[in-house]
Amino acid sequence: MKVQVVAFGITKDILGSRNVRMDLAGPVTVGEFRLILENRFTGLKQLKSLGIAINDRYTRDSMEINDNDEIVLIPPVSGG
Amino acid sequence: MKVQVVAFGITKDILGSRNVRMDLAGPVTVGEFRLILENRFTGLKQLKSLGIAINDRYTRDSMEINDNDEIVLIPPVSGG
Amino acid sequence: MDSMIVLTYDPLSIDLCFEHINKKSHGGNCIFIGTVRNPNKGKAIRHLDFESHLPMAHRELENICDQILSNYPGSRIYISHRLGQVEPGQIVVIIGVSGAHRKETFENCSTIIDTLKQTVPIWKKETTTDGEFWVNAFP
Amino acid sequence: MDSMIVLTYDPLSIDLCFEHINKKSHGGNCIFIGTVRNPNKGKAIRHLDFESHLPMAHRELENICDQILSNYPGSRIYISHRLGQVEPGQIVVIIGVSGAHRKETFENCSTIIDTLKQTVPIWKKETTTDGEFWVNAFP
Repeated sequence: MKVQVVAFGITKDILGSRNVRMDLAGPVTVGEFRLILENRFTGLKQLKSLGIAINDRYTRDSMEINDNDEIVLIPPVSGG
Repeated sequence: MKVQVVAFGITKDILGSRNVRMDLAGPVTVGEFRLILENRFTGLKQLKSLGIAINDRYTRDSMEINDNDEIVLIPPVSGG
Repeated sequence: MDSMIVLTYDPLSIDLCFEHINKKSHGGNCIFIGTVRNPNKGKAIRHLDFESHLPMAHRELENICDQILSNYPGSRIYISHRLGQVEPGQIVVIIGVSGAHRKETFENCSTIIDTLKQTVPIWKKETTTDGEFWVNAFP
Repeated sequence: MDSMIVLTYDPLSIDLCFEHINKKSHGGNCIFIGTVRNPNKGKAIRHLDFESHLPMAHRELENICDQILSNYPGSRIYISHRLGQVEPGQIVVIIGVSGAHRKETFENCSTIIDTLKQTVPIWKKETTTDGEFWVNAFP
């Protein structure tokens, strides 16, 4: 299963790129995906929070990720 | 004793003029002056309030009016 | 100069307000703009006329500014009020406050317009399709 | 159109904000303007950089507007946020709200900027004399 990860703010610096293509083995929930990501990019563990949106919608950790989903990483926002 | 009365807002309409020169017999307090004024210009009695300033300072009713004072009539304000 | 007060027969300028209050050490700027509403309370407004006793109005507005500057030193304040005839949609009053923290700029801006309406010797006459009325004169 | 949202790399305009919110049936207009503060929390700021995930930011800002418009029908709302590099003293954000009653314009304007800071996917990087820092990223 292939997904496209889009990283904003500090997560772009941690991943080293705005867009990262990842292969996931079998069905994965958002919560499981966050752990996979934090193991590969350990800097993510230090963030105050890390929201994950799929296809531009906020998610819950129990949601399933599907093939070809676009996964957006949302570190703590700081607009204004 | 002569005083200059300066009327703003609706009090100008009631007095018929911005500036009215008045002769007062003997020493008069602000409170007494208000009664004199309301008897001469009865429309003043209907106002929600009527502040009186002397030489551009707000007054209390017990204050004495002096010869040549400039007396400013302050009907309810409505700026903004 | 931390506060500026403008009472004028000319159109008011939001840009001048922002120019006065914007300060590099401040992040927050709150501006209130009051315009001539039409209709107002069911009446069709042709125009408003404002008059003021200028020396007392200036002094009262300075008092309002001093009060806020003593509680929030370093704030910048701009107060302007239009005089004479003002048409529907035009600006009557602009109040601008800047400060280090945005909460206080909202509060101070709101306090200034509330106090201005209650204490500053400015009077408004409404000309409506029914005639002329001094606002707030009667109980 | 009762609400307008502008996310742009160009300088923001207070005049455009007022033009959008000013309405003859409204007397009160509250505008909040956030600028780049320097120094900020003791650090000398060279500039800020803002980035946003635009589709989600637009949707989140529309939600904020819809929420207010459902409680205060007929209000007008203007929200603009600068993206890219912004220098000290320049405008980062403009929030404008007009309505029939001034109290509600202050409250709604304040609510919008509070909510924007908490929920809208916009990120700010500070470039100071000590280096670059993503604001608010760490506990």
